[in-house]
Amino acid sequence: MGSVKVSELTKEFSGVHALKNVNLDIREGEFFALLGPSGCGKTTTMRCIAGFEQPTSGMIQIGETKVNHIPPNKRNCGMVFQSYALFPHMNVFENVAYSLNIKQLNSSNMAAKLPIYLRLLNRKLGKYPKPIEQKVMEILQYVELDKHATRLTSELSGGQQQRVALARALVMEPAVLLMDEPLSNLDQKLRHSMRNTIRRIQQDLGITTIFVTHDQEEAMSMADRVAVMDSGEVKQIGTPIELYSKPSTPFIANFVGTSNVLKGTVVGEENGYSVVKGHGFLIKSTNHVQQKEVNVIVRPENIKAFKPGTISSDELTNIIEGTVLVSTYLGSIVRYDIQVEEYQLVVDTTFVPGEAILTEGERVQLTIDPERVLLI
Amino acid sequence: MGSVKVSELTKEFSGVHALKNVNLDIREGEFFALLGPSGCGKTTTMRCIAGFEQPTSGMIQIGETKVNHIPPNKRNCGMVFQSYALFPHMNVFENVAYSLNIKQLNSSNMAAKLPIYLRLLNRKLGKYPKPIEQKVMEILQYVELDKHATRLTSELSGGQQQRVALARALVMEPAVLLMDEPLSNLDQKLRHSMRNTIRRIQQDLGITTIFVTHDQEEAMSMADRVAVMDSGEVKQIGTPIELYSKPSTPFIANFVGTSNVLKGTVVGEENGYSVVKGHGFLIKSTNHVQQKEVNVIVRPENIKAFKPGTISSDELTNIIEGTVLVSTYLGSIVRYDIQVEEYQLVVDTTFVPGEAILTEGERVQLTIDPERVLLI
Amino acid sequence: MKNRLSSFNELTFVKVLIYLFFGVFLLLPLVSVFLVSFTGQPINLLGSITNSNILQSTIEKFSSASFDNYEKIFTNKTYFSAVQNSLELAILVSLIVIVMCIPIAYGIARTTMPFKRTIAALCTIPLIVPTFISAYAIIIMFGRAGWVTYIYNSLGGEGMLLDPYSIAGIMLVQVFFFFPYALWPMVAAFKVSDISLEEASLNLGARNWFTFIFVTFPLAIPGVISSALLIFTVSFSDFGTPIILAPKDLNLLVVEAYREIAGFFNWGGAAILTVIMVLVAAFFFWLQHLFTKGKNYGSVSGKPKQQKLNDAKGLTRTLSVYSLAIVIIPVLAMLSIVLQSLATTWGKNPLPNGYTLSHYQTIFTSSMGNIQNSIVLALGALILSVIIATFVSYFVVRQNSSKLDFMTSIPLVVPGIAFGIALIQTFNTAPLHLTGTALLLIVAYTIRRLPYMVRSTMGTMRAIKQDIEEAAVNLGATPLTAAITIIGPLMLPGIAAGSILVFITVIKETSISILLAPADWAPMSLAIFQNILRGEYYTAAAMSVVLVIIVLILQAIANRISKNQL
Amino acid sequence: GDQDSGGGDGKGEITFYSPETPDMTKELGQKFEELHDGSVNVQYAGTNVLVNRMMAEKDNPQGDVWYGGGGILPFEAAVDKGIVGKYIPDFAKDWDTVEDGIKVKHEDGKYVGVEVFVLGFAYNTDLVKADEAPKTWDDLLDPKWKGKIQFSNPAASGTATLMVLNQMMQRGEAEGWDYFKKLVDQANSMPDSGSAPTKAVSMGEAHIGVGFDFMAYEQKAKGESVDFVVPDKTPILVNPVSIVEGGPNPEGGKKLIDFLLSKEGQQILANWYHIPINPDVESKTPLTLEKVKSHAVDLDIDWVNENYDRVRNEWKEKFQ
Ligand SMILES: Nc1ncnc2c1ncn2[C@@H]1O[C@H](COP(=O)(O)OP(=O)(O)OP(=O)(O)O)[C@@H](O)[C@H]1O
Ligand SMILES: Nc1ncnc2c1ncn2[C@@H]1O[C@H](COP(=O)(O)OP(=O)(O)OP(=O)(O)O)[C@@H](O)[C@H]1O
Ligand SMILES: [Mg+2]
Ligand SMILES: [Mg+2]
Repeated sequence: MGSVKVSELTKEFSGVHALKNVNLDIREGEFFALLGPSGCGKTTTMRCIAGFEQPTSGMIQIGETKVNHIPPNKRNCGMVFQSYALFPHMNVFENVAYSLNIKQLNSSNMAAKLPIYLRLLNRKLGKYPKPIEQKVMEILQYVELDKHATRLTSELSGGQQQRVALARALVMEPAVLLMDEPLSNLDQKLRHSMRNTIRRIQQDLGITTIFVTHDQEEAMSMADRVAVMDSGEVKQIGTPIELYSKPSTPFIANFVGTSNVLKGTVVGEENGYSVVKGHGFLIKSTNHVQQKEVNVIVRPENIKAFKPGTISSDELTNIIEGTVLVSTYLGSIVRYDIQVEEYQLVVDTTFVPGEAILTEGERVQLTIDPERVLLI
Repeated sequence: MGSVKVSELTKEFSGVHALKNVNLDIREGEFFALLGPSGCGKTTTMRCIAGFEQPTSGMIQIGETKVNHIPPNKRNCGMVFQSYALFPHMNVFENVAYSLNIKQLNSSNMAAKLPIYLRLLNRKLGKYPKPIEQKVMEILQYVELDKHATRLTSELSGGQQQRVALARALVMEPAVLLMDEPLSNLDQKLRHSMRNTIRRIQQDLGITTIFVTHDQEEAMSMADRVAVMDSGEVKQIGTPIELYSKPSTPFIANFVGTSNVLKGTVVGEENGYSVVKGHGFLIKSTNHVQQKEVNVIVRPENIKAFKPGTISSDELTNIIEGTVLVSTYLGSIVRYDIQVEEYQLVVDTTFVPGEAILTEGERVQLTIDPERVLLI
Repeated sequence: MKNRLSSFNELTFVKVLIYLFFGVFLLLPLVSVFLVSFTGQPINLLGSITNSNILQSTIEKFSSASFDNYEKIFTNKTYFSAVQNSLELAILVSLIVIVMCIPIAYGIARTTMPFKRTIAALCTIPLIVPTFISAYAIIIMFGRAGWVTYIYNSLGGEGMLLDPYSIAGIMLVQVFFFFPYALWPMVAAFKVSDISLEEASLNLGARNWFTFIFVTFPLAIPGVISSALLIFTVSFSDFGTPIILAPKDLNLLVVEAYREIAGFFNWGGAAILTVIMVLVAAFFFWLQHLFTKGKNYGSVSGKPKQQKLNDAKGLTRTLSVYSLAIVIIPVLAMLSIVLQSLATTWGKNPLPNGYTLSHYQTIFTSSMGNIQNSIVLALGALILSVIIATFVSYFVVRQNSSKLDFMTSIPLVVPGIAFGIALIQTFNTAPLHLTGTALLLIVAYTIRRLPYMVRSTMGTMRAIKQDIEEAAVNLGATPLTAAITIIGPLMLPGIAAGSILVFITVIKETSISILLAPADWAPMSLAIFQNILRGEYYTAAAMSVVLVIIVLILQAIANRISKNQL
Repeated sequence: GDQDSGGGDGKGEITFYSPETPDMTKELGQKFEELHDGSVNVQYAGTNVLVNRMMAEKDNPQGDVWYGGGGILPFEAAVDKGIVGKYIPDFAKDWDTVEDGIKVKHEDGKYVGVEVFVLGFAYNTDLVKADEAPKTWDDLLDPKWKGKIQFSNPAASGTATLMVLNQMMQRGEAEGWDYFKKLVDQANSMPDSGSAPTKAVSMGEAHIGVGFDFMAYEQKAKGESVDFVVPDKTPILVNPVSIVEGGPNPEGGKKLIDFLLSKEGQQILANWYHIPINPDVESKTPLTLEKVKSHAVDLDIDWVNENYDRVRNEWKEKFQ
C-alpha cells in the first residue's frame, strides 16, 4: 500500500530540464535514499511525489494507485521540507499538532469541527484533547524539544527549527515519508540519535521512506537502497555495499565515498590478474573486463603508504612511488594527497598516536592489493 | 586589524540565557571553528559579532576597536547566514554583486553614483563595469554557479542557494568572515571543493574567519582552532588535535568524535600504568591523574575486536569480553555496538572486503592499548 | 500557477460562491447600468424574469433604446477634458501620497519611533471625517475668513496662503485626508518583510537608508503599487471635495457623472460616464498587473525569523518629527471641526463668536440609535469583507485570478449613487426583494468597501512563501483548511489594515445609505449628511467629532484584544 | 415597504419622501400621527436622490408622498417620468393654476404648492451694510462685489438653473449669456449645492450669496450674521407636494397632503422660517406671500421645461 513507483518522470521548468525520465521502484517499508550533487533534481523528485509539482510527463504510483491527479493532501505523504516550511505564527507544539488536528477534523462531524478550527486559529481558543497532547509531547521528546514546546518557532535556533520540521512530519505517521535533508543542520551526536528515532518510527509503522541527504555516511548507514542521481537522471540504484564496491561509473565511484580514478589500458593477463598500463604505472587487478580502455578505481583506504624501504614482504604487488603533497588530520584517520605522475591520489591511513605522520614533500611508496582494484 | 576578541559576552532573550560569559580571542587571519550541539549559542555568538544582536553585557573587539556600538554595516564582517537571506528580487549575479556596488558607491563622487543606483534598482537600467563583472563571475565559477548567473534565487535548488550566499560573502573580501553552517546543504564532493575555495581565499587575503559547522570532519580538517560550546558557554578551546586527544571533559570527548566513556576508580599503579577498576572491568592506562574517581575515555578506533581465541600475542593487556549488538557498514569502516556489562561500547574496524563481518549476538574479545586510554 | 490540480475541491466551491456573490450583487446591477446607457431608463432585469408586467415594460424600454446618449457624450468635448483633468488629479495625488507615506509607513511598521501609537491613532482620523466635513474644515482654515489666512495676514501675507477654491485646494484635502488609504496597506506590506534580508544588506556594507531603498522597499513594491492604485481610485472617484470647494473652472469626470444623475436625472449619460470610469480604472489595473507580475517574493519564510524593530535614535526621531508634521494638518483640521461643533455661530472672525454644547445635546437626544445602527452595520460588512477578501487574495495571488482581482476592484470607481440606484433597480421586486432590508445595506457596504480589504490583504498574501502552505497541505489539510488556518492568520497584518479602512469607510459611507437605508436602520453617516444637506454644519461637525471618538474607542478596544496587531 | 402596509382606509404606514430639513419633516410626521391614525415613515434625502430613487422603484414603488424639492422644477420634470400621481386637496380646489405670476399647482393636479420660496440675495451683515446690499440682479455686477459673490453651479443645482433661465427669459438669450459671463467673473466659487452660497455668506467666505429666503432666515435665526434681500424682480415659486404614482398607501398619502395644507401643518412650516401658503398662518420671517407677490416675475414654466436641458448644456459648454 505504501510502495512508490515513479515511471519515466520528466519535469521541465521554463526551459530547465530538472528531471529526465526518472524511474524508481521503491518497496513498501523500504528506507530509500536519493543521493547526488547539488541541483541534480532530488528535491524536484520529492516534490513531484508529494504532489507539489505537476510532472511534465511520466507517472507516479503510490501503492497500486496512480496519483498524478490526486491532490497533495490526499496522498498521505509526510514531507520534511528542505526549507523547513514551519508555520511562523504557531508555536512548536502547534506546528507538530497540526496534522493531528486535521486528522481529527476530517473524522468529526460538523458540531465537533468548530472547537478544532478555533484551536487551530488561536491556541487560547481551545484545549487540546489528551491523546493529541500526549502524542505531540512524545514526539517532541524524541527530537529533544519537549522543553521548548511553547516557544514560537522564530525563537529557535536553526537546528531546533529543523527538528520541529522533522517532528511535524513524523507525528502524522504517513504511508510515505519524504525527507529532504532532514538532519543537515544538526551536529553529529544529535544526528545520530535522530537517525535512530527515524529508523525506529519508520520500522515500527512500516513507513516507506525516501530521503535526501548529502551525508555519505548517513546514506550508507541508514538506507536499504540508494539511488544516485546526476543532472536530473538516475545513474545507479543499489544497496549501499553494491554502490560502494561496484560503482557502475567513475562518477558514482567518486560520488559514493572518495575514489582514486586512473585511466589505463588493459595490456594482458598474468596469473589471473588483469594487467593495466597507464601513464607512469602498471597495476594488476583481480577484476576482468571486456573493454581495453578502462578506469582504474581504488579507494583511499585500500592504498597503503610506506616510507621507502619499509614495505613488508607480503605487500609486493602494485608498488607505486609518489610524493606527499598535503597531509590532513581527520580525527581517527590521516588523509594524504600524494602526487603520482600526473595523478593526485588520496590515501587514508589509520592515525596511530605517537607514530609520526608523513610530512609534506616526503617520498613515499604505495601498495595496492590487486583484489581491491576495480576496473570499469 | 582583523583579530576578534569577545570578552564576557552574555546574551539573554526574554528569559532565555543564550550566551553566558563567552570569551574568545581569535587571531588575525585565523580560521576558527565554533562547535557545539544544536541550540548552544553558535549563531547568537556570530550575530553579536556581526552586530545584529546587542549583547546583554560583555565586550566585542575587532582589531583594536571596541565595536559594541558600531553599526553592522561599518564592521566589515562578511556573513553567510544559516538561513541564506538571499535577496529574492535580485538574480544570482546581482546578489553577489551587491557589496561591490556598495563599495563602488562609497568611493565615487556624486555624478558617478547615479548609474550605480540605477543598476541597483533594476538590472536593465545600467551596465556593470568590467571589473565588477569579472570579479563576480570569477567567484561564481568557484562556487560552480556561473551558468546560473541570471537565474532568480527562487529558481535554484537548496544547495545552489547556499552557494550564492557563500559567494556573496566571499566576494566582498571582508576583514572578518562569519559563516554559519555554510556548507550544510552541499554534497561531500562539492563541500570538499568549497572548503578548498574558502581556505584559498581566506589565506590569500588573510581574512579572519569564524565558522560554525556541525560536521566534525569539516571542523577538524579546516580549523586552526576550535571552540566547543555547550548551553551558551565555551567549554574548551584548542587545536583540533588537542581537542581530539586531550578533551577536558567527557562531554567534549564525546562531542568531538565518538568516545566510549566508562566510570571507574583508580585502584593503584602497576609497571607505570594506572589501574582503574570499574563495574565488571579492570583497565590499565599510561595516563596518570590526581583524583580517584575517573572517566575512562577510549576512542572507537582504539579498540580491537577479535573472535574469542584469535587474539594475537602482543595484544594481551586490557582484554574485555562482550557481545555484538549491532554492526553498521559505513563505507570504509564497520562500526560495532558491543555490550560490555552495563556499557555499550562503540568499536570501529577497518572494512576488509571478503573478510566476514561479526554478526549480531556473537561473543567478542576486545583489547585496548593502554597508551590510548585517557583518564579524566 | 503551481496548483494546476484539475480535481474539484472545496476551494473551487468557495470560488464559485464568490463569483456568484459578485455576479448577483455587482455585475448584474452594473449590467443594468450599462443597459441604462442605451435606454436612459431604469431596467429591472431580475424582476423581468418573474413578473410579466415588468417584463412588458422592460421590453418597451428596450424598444426605445438608442445610441443617442453616446452620441451626445462623445460629441461633447467637455467630457474629454473632464477625463484628462480627473486623470491628472488622481495621478498627482497618488504620487504625492505614496512618496509622503513611505517614511510614515516604515516608521510605524518597522521602528520604535517616539509617539508611534499616537501617530498611528492620528493617522486614522482623516479617514473617519466625512469628505464634506474635511473640505469644510479646509475652508475654515484656509478660506478667506479662515484662521490660517488670518494668521498669515497678520504676519504680513497678502490674500490667502493657499486658495482652497482651486485644484490645489482639492489636492490639499485629498492628500491629507486620503493618505491613510495608502498608509495602512503599506504598513502591512512593510510588516511582513523578512528582517534577515536587511541584516544581510547591512552586513554587506550597506547603510540603513540604502538598505531601505534597495532591499526593504523593492520587496514591499507589490504592496505599495496596490496602495497607489487604491489612492488613485479614491481620488478619481471622490466628488465630495470638488463639490464643496467648487473651483469655478472645475471639470472632473466624477462630478460630471454625479451631476448628470443627481442634477438632471440623466441616467443614460451617467451610465456612460460610469462605463468610462470603469474603463479607465481597468486600464490602471492592467498596468498594475503588468508591474507586479512575477513579483511574489515570499519573504515570510518557513524558517521563521523574529521581527526586530529599528531603534536607531537619529532615524526614529527624524521619522517621528516628519510623521507628526504630516498628521498635524488633518489634526488641525479636526480641531477646527471640534471648534465648529462647539460654536454658537462662526462668521468672518478667526474664532467662533460664542460656544455651546447644544449641538452635542441634539445628537445625544436624537441620534443614539443611528450610532448603534452604524456600528452593527459596519461590523456586519467588516466580517463579510474579511472572509471574502481573504479568499479573493488567495485566488489572485496563488491562482492568478486576475479576473477576480479586477472584479473586486470595480466598486472603487463606480460612483456610490450609481451603484445604489443599480441595486434598487435590481432588488426592488421578487425574486430577490431585498430593497429596504439591512441585509442589502450590508451587502452593498461590503461590495463597495471590499476593495480596501482586498488591496491590503493581497500585499501580505504575496509575501507569504508557497512552501508554508504546501506544508499544511502535505500534513493532510485541504487547500481550504490550509487557507483558513495558515494563510488567514499569516495575513493578519493585512487584514488588520484592511479592517480599519473598511470599518471606517462603512461608518461614514453616505451615498449608499441615502438610497438604501430603511428608516429603522439609518446610520450615523446618513444623519450627518442630512445635516450638511440643510446647512446644519455645526451639528454635522459635532456628529463627526462623535464619530471620530467612537471609532478611536473601538480601535483601542480592537487593539487591546488583538494586542500586537498595530 | 412591506406587502401588508397598503390599505384602502389610509391607516397603516405612510412613507413620506422629503428633501427638506430632516427635523422639520420629522416634526410634520409626528404632528400628523398625533392628529390622525397611521404612522409616518419619513425618508429624507436630497431631491435628486429621491427622484432617482422613485425612478428606480417605478416597477414597485415604495413611497406614498413626496414633498419638497427647492421649488416646482423637479416636480415638473417628474410629471414626464410618470412617478407622481394626481391629487388636489379640497383646500386648493379653487386655486388658479397661476396666481400673480406664481404657478401654485399643476394643471393636471400632479402637485400642489404648500409654501412659497423666493430666490434672492443673502448677505453677511458684518461685511455688508443693509443699504449697500444689492437690490436688483444687475447690482450683482457692481465691481465692488468682485470675488465676493457665490451662487450655485447651474450645471448641478436646480436653484441656479432657475436663476439662469429667469434671466434668459427677462433679457433674451444673447444678453442673458452676457450677463452671466460677467457674473461668473464676480463669483469666488460655484458650489453644487443650492444652500452652499448662503452658508458661505454666514461663514464670511462670501459677502453675497444667491439662494432661497428660508435658507438665510434659518441661519439668521441661529444667530449668524446673515440677512436676506428680495430683489426687485425675481422668481418666486411654490414648494409642492405630490402623491407618488402607484404608491402602497394612496389614501394615507392623500390625508398627509391634506394635513400639510392645514393650519397645523402650515404652522410647522412657518416655524421653520418657510413662507406659508395658507393665509391663516403667520410667517415667522419679514416675508409673506402678500408682501413678495409684487416682486414675482412672470415665469413661463412651459418655456422653462422646454429649455431646461438645453440651457444647462450651453452653460456647461460656455463656462467649463
Ligand atoms: N529570539 C529568541 N528568543 C528566545 N530564545 C532564543 C531566540 N533566539 C535564539 N534563542 C535560543 O537561544 C539558544 C541559542 O540559539 P542559537 O541560534 O545561537 O543556537 P545555535 O548554536 O546556532 O544552534 P543550531 O546549531 O541549532 O543553529 C537556543 O536555545 C535558542 O532556542
Ligand atoms: N522554479 C525553478 N525554475 C527554474 N529552475 C529550477 C526551479 N526549481 C529548480 N530548478 C532547477 O532544477 C534543478 C533541480 O533542482 P532541485 O531543487 O531538485 O535540486 P536538488 O537535487 O534538490 O539540489 P540541492 O541538493 O542543492 O537541494 C536545479 O538545477 C535547479 O536550479
Ligand atoms: Mg534540494
Ligand atoms: Mg545556528
